[in-house]
Amino acid sequence: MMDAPLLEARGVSRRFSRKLDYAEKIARMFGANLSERTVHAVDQVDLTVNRGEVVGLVGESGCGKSTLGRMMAGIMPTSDGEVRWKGKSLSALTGADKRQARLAAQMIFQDPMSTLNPRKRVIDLIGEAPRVHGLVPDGNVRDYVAKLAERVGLDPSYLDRYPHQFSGGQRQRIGIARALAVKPELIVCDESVAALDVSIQAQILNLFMDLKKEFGLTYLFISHDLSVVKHICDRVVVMYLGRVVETGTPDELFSSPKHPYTQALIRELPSITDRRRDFTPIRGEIPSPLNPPSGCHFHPRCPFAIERCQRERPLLEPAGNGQMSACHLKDLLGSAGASKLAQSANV
Amino acid sequence: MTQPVLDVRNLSTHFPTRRGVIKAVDDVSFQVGQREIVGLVGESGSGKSITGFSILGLVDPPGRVVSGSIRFQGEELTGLPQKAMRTIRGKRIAMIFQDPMMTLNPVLSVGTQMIETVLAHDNVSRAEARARSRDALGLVGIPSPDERLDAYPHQFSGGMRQRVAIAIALLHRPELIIADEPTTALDVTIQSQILFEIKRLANEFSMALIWISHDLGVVAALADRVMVMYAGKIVEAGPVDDVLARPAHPYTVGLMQAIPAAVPRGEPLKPIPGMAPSPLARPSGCAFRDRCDRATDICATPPALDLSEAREWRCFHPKEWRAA
Amino acid sequence: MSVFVIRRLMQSIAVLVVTALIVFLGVYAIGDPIEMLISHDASPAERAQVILSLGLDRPLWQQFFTFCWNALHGDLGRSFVFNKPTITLIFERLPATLELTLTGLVFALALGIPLGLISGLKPNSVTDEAIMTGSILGFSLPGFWQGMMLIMIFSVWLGWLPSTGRGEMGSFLGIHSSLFTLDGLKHLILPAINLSLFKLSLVIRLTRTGVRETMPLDFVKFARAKGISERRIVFVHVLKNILIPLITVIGMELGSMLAFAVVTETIFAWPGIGKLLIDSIMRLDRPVVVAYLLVIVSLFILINFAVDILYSLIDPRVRLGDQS
Amino acid sequence: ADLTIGSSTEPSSIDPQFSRTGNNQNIAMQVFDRLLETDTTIGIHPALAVSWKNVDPTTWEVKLRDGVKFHDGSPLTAEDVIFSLTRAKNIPNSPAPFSGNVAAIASMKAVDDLTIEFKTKTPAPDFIEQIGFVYIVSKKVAEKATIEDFNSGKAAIGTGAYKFKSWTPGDNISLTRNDAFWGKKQDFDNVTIKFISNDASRVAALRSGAVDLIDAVPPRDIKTLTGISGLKVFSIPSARLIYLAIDSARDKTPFVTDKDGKPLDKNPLKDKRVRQALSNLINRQLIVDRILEGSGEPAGQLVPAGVAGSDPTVTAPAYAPDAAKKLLADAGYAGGFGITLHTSNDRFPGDADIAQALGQMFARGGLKVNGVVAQPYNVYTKAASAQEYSAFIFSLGNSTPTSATGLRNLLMTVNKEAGTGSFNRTQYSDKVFDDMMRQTMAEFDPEKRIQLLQEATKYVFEDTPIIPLYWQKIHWAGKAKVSYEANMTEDTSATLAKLVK
Amino acid sequence: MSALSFLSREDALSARLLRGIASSPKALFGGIICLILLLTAVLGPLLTPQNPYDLAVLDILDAKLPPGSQSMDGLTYWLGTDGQGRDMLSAMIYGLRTSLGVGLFSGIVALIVGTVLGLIAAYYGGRIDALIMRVVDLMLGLPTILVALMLLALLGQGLWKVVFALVLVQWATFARAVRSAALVEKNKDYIEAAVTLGISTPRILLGHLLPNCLPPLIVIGMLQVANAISAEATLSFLGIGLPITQPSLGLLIANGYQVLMSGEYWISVYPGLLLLTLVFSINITGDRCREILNPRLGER
Ligand SMILES: Nc1ncnc2c1ncn2[C@@H]1O[C@H](COP(=O)(O)OP(=O)(O)OP(=O)(O)O)[C@@H](O)[C@H]1O
Ligand SMILES: Nc1ncnc2c1ncn2[C@@H]1O[C@H](COP(=O)(O)OP(=O)(O)OP(=O)(O)O)[C@@H](O)[C@H]1O
Ligand SMILES: [Mg+2]
Ligand SMILES: [Mg+2]
Repeated sequence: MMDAPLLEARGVSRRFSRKLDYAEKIARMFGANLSERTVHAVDQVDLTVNRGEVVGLVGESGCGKSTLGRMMAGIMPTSDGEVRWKGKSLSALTGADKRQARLAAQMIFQDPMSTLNPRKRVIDLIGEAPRVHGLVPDGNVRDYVAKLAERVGLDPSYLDRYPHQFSGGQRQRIGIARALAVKPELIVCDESVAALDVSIQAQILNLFMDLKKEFGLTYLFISHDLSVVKHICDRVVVMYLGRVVETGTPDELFSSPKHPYTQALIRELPSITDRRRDFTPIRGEIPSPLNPPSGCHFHPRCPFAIERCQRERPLLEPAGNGQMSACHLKDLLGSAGASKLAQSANV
Repeated sequence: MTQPVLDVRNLSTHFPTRRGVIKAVDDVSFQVGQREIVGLVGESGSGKSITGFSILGLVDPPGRVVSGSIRFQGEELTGLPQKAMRTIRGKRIAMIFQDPMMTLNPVLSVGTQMIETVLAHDNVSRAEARARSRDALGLVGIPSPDERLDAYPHQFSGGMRQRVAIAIALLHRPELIIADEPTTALDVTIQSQILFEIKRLANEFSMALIWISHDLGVVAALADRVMVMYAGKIVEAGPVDDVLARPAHPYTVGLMQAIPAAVPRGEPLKPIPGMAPSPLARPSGCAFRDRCDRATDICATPPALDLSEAREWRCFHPKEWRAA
Repeated sequence: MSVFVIRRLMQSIAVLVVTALIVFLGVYAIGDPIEMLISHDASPAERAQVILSLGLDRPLWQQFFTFCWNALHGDLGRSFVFNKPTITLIFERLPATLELTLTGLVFALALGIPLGLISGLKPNSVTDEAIMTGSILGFSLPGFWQGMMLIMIFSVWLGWLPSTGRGEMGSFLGIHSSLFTLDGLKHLILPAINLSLFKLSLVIRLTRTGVRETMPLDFVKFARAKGISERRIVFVHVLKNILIPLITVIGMELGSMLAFAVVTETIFAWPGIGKLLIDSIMRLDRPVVVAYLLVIVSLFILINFAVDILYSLIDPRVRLGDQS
Repeated sequence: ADLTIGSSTEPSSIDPQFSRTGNNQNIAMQVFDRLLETDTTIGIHPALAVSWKNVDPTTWEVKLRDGVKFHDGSPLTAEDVIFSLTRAKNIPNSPAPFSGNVAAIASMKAVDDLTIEFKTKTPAPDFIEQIGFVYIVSKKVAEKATIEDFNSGKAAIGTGAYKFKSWTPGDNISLTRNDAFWGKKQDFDNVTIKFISNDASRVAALRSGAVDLIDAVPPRDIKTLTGISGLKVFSIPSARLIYLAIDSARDKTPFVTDKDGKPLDKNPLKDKRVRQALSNLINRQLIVDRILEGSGEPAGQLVPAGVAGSDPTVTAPAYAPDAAKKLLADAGYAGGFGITLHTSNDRFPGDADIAQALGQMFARGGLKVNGVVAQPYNVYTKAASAQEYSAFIFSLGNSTPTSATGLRNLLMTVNKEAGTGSFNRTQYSDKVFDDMMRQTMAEFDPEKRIQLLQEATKYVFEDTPIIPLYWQKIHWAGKAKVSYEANMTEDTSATLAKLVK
Repeated sequence: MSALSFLSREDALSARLLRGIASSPKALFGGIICLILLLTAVLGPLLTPQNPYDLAVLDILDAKLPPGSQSMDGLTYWLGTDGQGRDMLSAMIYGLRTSLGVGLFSGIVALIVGTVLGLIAAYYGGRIDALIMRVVDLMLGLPTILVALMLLALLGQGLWKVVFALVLVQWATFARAVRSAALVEKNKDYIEAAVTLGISTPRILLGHLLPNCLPPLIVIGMLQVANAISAEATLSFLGIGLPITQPSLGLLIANGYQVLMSGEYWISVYPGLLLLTLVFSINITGDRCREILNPRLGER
């Protein structure tokens, strides 16, 4: 199975539903208009992450990025579909294999403060997991942690401090060292730099890149910041309301986005080279995942929506240049035409 | 040059704490001209918000404005009694806050919160106040504003709430709006909607605008002039094109180079070395000294504000700069 | 809403059944009611007759099921001591307790909220320290001792206020209450103070904490930025937010005040149900104890229900029926 | 003039036949009458009955008072009395019915409007005392009345000195004078009885002037109240005996140990000498003086002098620690033994304190007092009746004219059928004493009966079946403008109060 | 927020509390009084002139002597004697021992029981949670007196039974507090991070969740100790508390309360003042701790 991708999601869905409790069931018996409310956080997503790749996952708040990330990291079960680790379904793994797979995929979170237990010292924060998993002998934990700390740019003399005694950037480094401590192969970064100032953000991003080289790490990089994703990712996946709407390499995706949503995202991204510009926002709000629009989720906000968009869910299909896009318009106009149409309609 | 809307001189706002005085704003001077949009950028904790609050006299105790003058349309605001200040707040200077989820009182309807603002300043009937509120909501692009007046904040999305806040700010057609990172908490597409509206309205009502942000991109897109803050001081200011094209202060340079777009894809980024000093233990002289690759011994003395025509900076070793 | 009602109803029934069971067993465990009831020179024949007529000869589970069955038909049994339906007995005395607790509550609120506001708005001032120290004192004084001291001082030494009983009753709008006569009011004062002192402290602290937690919130600052008067900010914006936790706690406390008025009623000979309970426990009048607790628990439930509704009126974010 | 009484108890019902307990009697005796009434020392006097005659051992003839009217104006007749005595047996759910008082009746017949002939099942010498304490209600009114009718006042129609006006449960009862009363005219137009169960509150109410008269004044307040000008105290030694019950009947007893706290295989209390020793270790006068502030009378038998059956030769055992030590040594307990005392703490004034004082005295006498446990009466009485204790404090109030009932209930062998020993919580049993008592109870001649009672008393207390401690002195206190007849029956009633001119 | 975070220092909890207490004169005063009282209680038997529990040394001849009186054997009763001839000063020091002991012990046991149940409820949720919380509601609804009385009937009177009764009425408060704290903490990322790192559930519960729920518990614990002391006093007042031969402060007050108006004020007033001082100083200190630990108020 050498050619199986490191991590793969196949038709993965995740629904959060609130079951009716007895009282609501009784009320429904009496005719109250109640039904189970289901959030389709992730809806039939296919995603492949190859060894050594940095895959970026972008999309607006609540579109399901974190949920997908969690499922990929194996800490949240899927509702449908399966996640495969080196070709094997995660749910089929047991015992040592399962632990192995779990440790091999680590996660780094957004808010560096809340991911660190405030009552633990750095040495324990980083050292606990390798110790309990027997990755290092008890006596060597300090050395091991010190080495890791040094690697992520923390002064090893700080090991006995508590998280609050560090700055935001340093905390994020602790989080990274903690993840590295269990020798993962893949790291899911969930908005890991969003809370940081640009300069610190740059430091951490550099660290990610260095670590990738050094340890051959693979990243699933979740962010809403397109410029960051563009910079460090080998491949970008754009999500909208639980679905993947477009994928492609950054170069292609950013130069010729195929999906109208991606186009809007890229167009509206502020940039310092683009001064006192005019904004041409997409209208409308992001719909609620509780009752998403029919057909293409984006159709109510899409400037080009046609009748079919309301009815039929567009599938993710190749759109040339190795890009994939889920939009009906490319069928009608051809992939190149769609983006041209999009550009002309907005100018 | 006509009289500026706002003329801040040598403003210092300090927070005395148990561990020492935090000089959140330290000898800051700037002006905002009529109809001018001024961007205020800087990293977290540099004093941007406190500058904004100082202008409105809303610094939380124990903080207070310790010195300097704030002249608004020629009128001195520091030392103004609360009562007089109140007639200016909301009426002539309005403010929009960062977090749209927190700025509206969750237990009062949007209408109540708007109407009270009208009534606080103008002696009009409730019906009239309501009509004005409704119009303001319409202005910021909220559909069916009449019904929405009776809704409560939690029934709005983040973007909508921020629009409500903007509508409230616009109720009295203020001469100056201070916007404190109003789009930071919002998604890109929503941010762009808000930026669009603000720009349109500022133009329409000939308002001056101070736009606080840590995102150079947003400021670039919106502002006429930009001011860069570092450790409580404005370290560089000037027309936006100018500053962004040819930054003079090493901090501004560092800030611009640190963003991913500044280097080719896949290349290492160029962060500013070191970290911002703790507000309690700032080095004497230039606060950026420790992180600056140009620093020399002279930097241990406070640099003066260097004024070169429209540009100004506080640095002994500005990056070479030639007037355009 | 209907879901809410159904859920509450089911929970209430469960709680009531469990309460009844526990109390049944508990009172059974305490002692033998016969010992308490019969006269000291009763003959064995009389004793047997009484046991039979009260149904105490049957096994406990049978007594319990009979009780439940009757309770389903709205009959909570007859008092051993009074041979009256327990319900009548309880409802005869409930008004006195309600009067006392409500007066106590009003007193606690009318004094507690302003004091809490004063404290919270000027934290760490001398007034605040004084109020807070006083409120801790209110927490620390055991109720019975406090009641005794009140009687000592105000009735015995100063002779200002009566110390026992309920006083003359007046009637107004068909309600009989000692609130409507001067004599009645005089009788009410001391017990009401005794009962409310603890709650007063609680209200003060809740209000103060509420103020202190609410004042720094963004929406307060935003309201200031709108130019709203400080009065309106405190009494509308802040107070309405504080009311939310206050109402929850008050709801709970009203219930417990009702249940725990025992000590006050004992000391002040107030003819309420608290006294009835302690007497009934002492006399092992099991039907009364069981019925009392069922009534109190029902009252708890009703109060909670009312609180939830009030809550949803004040806090628009709360939707009844939603779980947590 | 009006009178406000602060009473420690509240009736459970206005129906005078509902319960025989003191709290109910207090109200009943003001609104209703009985065939007999008692004086302050429980002597009996004619009330609604003016005379009675023992025709033969099982037949009695009773003459009623003429001209007595119920509050509704109708006259009292033999029918009312017969109705009342019949009714007394059948009060639904009555916790303390008068059924015992009428148990002896075989039949009743109205000879004329004011004469009744009774037949008893067996010869009953104290028959008239038994039926004499049952309250008489109006047949017309009570026949269909429920307890609620009484409580609301609808059926509270008696012949008594006061008319029932209203009852606010938990708070007060108010009465007005019955101007058509057959007896002495009362001083008060209106009477309000407020229920103030807490001792201190009741005293405070009097001191603050809220009430004119209070009952059950705690002994500790007597000194203070006497010292306050404008207040008066009315006291009487009651017939309520406080005693230490001793588990003397069983071979093993739970709360007696050896000196190290280990269980003993023999019950020392079975030995009469040990019981006497315990009795001798108690300084009764000291307890009375120090704990009761003088509100007691050291006791050596069931009833005090003045109550029929009291034997003047049986005196309170002296405080004699040396004698006690000798007795203990004789019994083989020279080194003492361990004992735990039990008591209630809410039944009568000072109950818990007395137990502690006994503990002190026993400890000084060389016993090891393992503990003094005080509990609320409801908990305590159940355990005491279940024989869970070894030495425990109880009280017994005698409300009948002689000590016979008390002795029967307290010291005769427990026998359900015979109705003896119903309060004999230690299962004390003495054949000779039982025989003596049976003989007494069958005696018709009052003189003879009393003599027999005295003999039985002397006999039984020789054996120290219980350790009598003292008779409670009871107190009322009032404002100077009222006077009160302190009485042994512990009754609080407006009929006993007078206005001081 | 990150700019301000250096202010919300979270050093070792104890250091923060100590610093917080020391910075408020009122709390410092309360704390010192607490300490003195605690020491007095611990050293009690060494300080008292008399063993008030030993019936053999008491004499009712010495009963109700006013403060300053001399006993028969030359002892001076500085605070007078009670109705049994007990030296009030000794009785109060012993009573303090008992009251504090009962309060502390029942508080700690209730804390442990409540914490375990609260954690379980929060972590497992669902039915277990619902069940535990209903019991909690019920416990909080039942009058303390009734619970105590029932227990007393079942178990008999005694120190441990009172402690047990107090635990029974207190644990629910802790359970509720732990649960709500744990529900908040449970959703924080560090728990998820621990899960990602493959750390076992018990370890997460005890090693990660619990320590972070502790601060509010400590405060509640402190205030509950004060409450328990008051509650015990009230139980004693109602006659269902401790054995009368080993009076706690509450029992001393209750005994003396009956003679309060007869002039023998010292029997009730002195223990009352001591109880008040004790509860007050605990409350005042606990209150300050609450203020320090309330993250939304922060330090002054
Ligand atoms: N535990 C949960 N229970 C119920 N709904 C959930 C849960 N977790 C997530 N959701 C819902 O699923 C949707 C996707 O959430 P998710 O956190 O994956 O979004 P996201 O893209 O990461 O957003 P953000 O950028 O704000 O982090 C949201 O609507 C969210 O409300
Ligand atoms: N209430 C306060 N007490 C003490 N110091 C404060 C307080 N509020 C702000 N400061 C300090 O003032 C300085 C400036 O804060 P300010 O909020 O203006 O920063 P900012 O530039 O707006 O940062 P951000 O981008 O994070 O909003 C900071 O160092 C902060 O620590
Ligand atoms: Mg997310
Ligand atoms: Mg800010």
